Amino acid sequence: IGEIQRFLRDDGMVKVSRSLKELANKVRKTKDELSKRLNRIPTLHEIAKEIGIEPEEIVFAQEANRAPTSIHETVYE
Amino acid sequence: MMKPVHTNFMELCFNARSENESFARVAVAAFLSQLDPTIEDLTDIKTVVSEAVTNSVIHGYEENPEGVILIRTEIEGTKICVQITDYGLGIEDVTEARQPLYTSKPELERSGMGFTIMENFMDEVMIHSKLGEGTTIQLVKQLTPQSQQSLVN
Amino acid sequence: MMKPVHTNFMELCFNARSENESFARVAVAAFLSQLDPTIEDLTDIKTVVSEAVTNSVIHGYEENPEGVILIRTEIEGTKICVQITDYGLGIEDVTEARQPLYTSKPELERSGMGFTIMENFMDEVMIHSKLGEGTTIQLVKQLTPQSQQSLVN
Ligand SMILES: Nc1ncnc2c1ncn2[C@@H]1O[C@H](COP(=O)(O)OP(=O)(O)O)[C@@H](O)[C@H]1O
Ligand SMILES: Nc1ncnc2c1ncn2[C@@H]1O[C@H](COP(=O)(O)OP(=O)(O)O)[C@@H](O)[C@H]1O
Ligand SMILES: [Mg+2]
Ligand SMILES: [Mg+2]
Repeated sequence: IGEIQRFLRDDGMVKVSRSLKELANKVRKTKDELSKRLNRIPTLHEIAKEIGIEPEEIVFAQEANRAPTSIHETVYE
Repeated sequence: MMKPVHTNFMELCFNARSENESFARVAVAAFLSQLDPTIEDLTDIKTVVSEAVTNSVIHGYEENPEGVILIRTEIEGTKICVQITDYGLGIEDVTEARQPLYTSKPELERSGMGFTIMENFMDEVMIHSKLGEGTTIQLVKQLTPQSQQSLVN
Repeated sequence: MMKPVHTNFMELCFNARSENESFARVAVAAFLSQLDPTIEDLTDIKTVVSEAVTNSVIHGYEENPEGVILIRTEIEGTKICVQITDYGLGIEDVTEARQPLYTSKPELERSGMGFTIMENFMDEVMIHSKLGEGTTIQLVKQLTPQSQQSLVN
């Protein structure tokens, strides 16, 4: 996430909605990897620790993958 | 030695606007994150919060954005309790409202499955409602053994 | 034609426990994401909420978890206002407390930079405090023109 944030910080135009989507994809990938490694469904904290963010941030990021955060984006994408 | 049971609560208050539904879901799920649930558990709870908040917006306040919605979330060990309250129209016949496929607003293409979803995803669903005074939905869930186990680790 | 200014609010109430700090930060961020802000704006606001909540936990309530913290967030167009209230010890000398590097708890290795960070990241920082009654921090920020612009798009 550090690298993502640094990358995004260079471009102030980047919207939260977009960066959250990237994080949500990373969460999905990490969850799959951990499931294989642990042979069970990983918990939120296990996924958060693997990525190096707080569990609450995962919840926030996942919301971005559910629906467009704003109508503007629906129109735009 | 027994560890003392972890308890915590939060309360949330916002207007009955559809753009607050997503905020309410995230706030409840973020609060419950401290219990270390699985993502599946959290998704269930978010769905249920959405259903209840949507009901308050559409049925309780008939989309009047001045309406106020309250959410209280409590944690007691691995048991969670979420209470959603509105001060809207209320429900005349709660038994009828709980029936799968029953909806009082077929013209809005409502599915009539809100309460059924809540009952499927949660252990207990209590509905307190009074015509003209409002509705409180109380939802209780014991987190799955798996997430309980990982709490102990 | 002018669009009417979008307004909205939320209120949050929780105990003064450090495990609620990231919940509070994410709840405020989730509420503000309806404005689709930039990463920078949102990161700044999250940092500032953390600083204020930590102050209430550590200074206001001296880590007594019974203490209650209130957060009210308002949106008015692209202006946001976040208000953090505790009913704790209060601040004797607000001017002194605002000084960079000033801390009343050097033994806890506090940096004394909380208020300085708030002043740097927000447009306005108002401190209302009364000894023995508590503290309210009012934070105002106009989202950057950039995000304003993209809001219009
Ligand atoms: N908060 C509420 N206030 C008033 N009526 C409600 C509320 N929640 C549910 N109801 C009533 O219960 C019915 C069933 O709700 P639900 O199962 O969610 O189906 P739907 O929302 O699709 O109609 C609604 O059609 C409505 O008549
Ligand atoms: N909510 C509060 N209640 C009581 N005192 C506070 C509160 N917030 C800040 N203070 C006082 O202001 C001082 C400066 O705060 P801050 O700049 O955040 O530095 P630090 O928290 O590192 O001490 C604190 O040391 C404390 O004395
Ligand atoms: Mg419904
Ligand atoms: Mg501080």
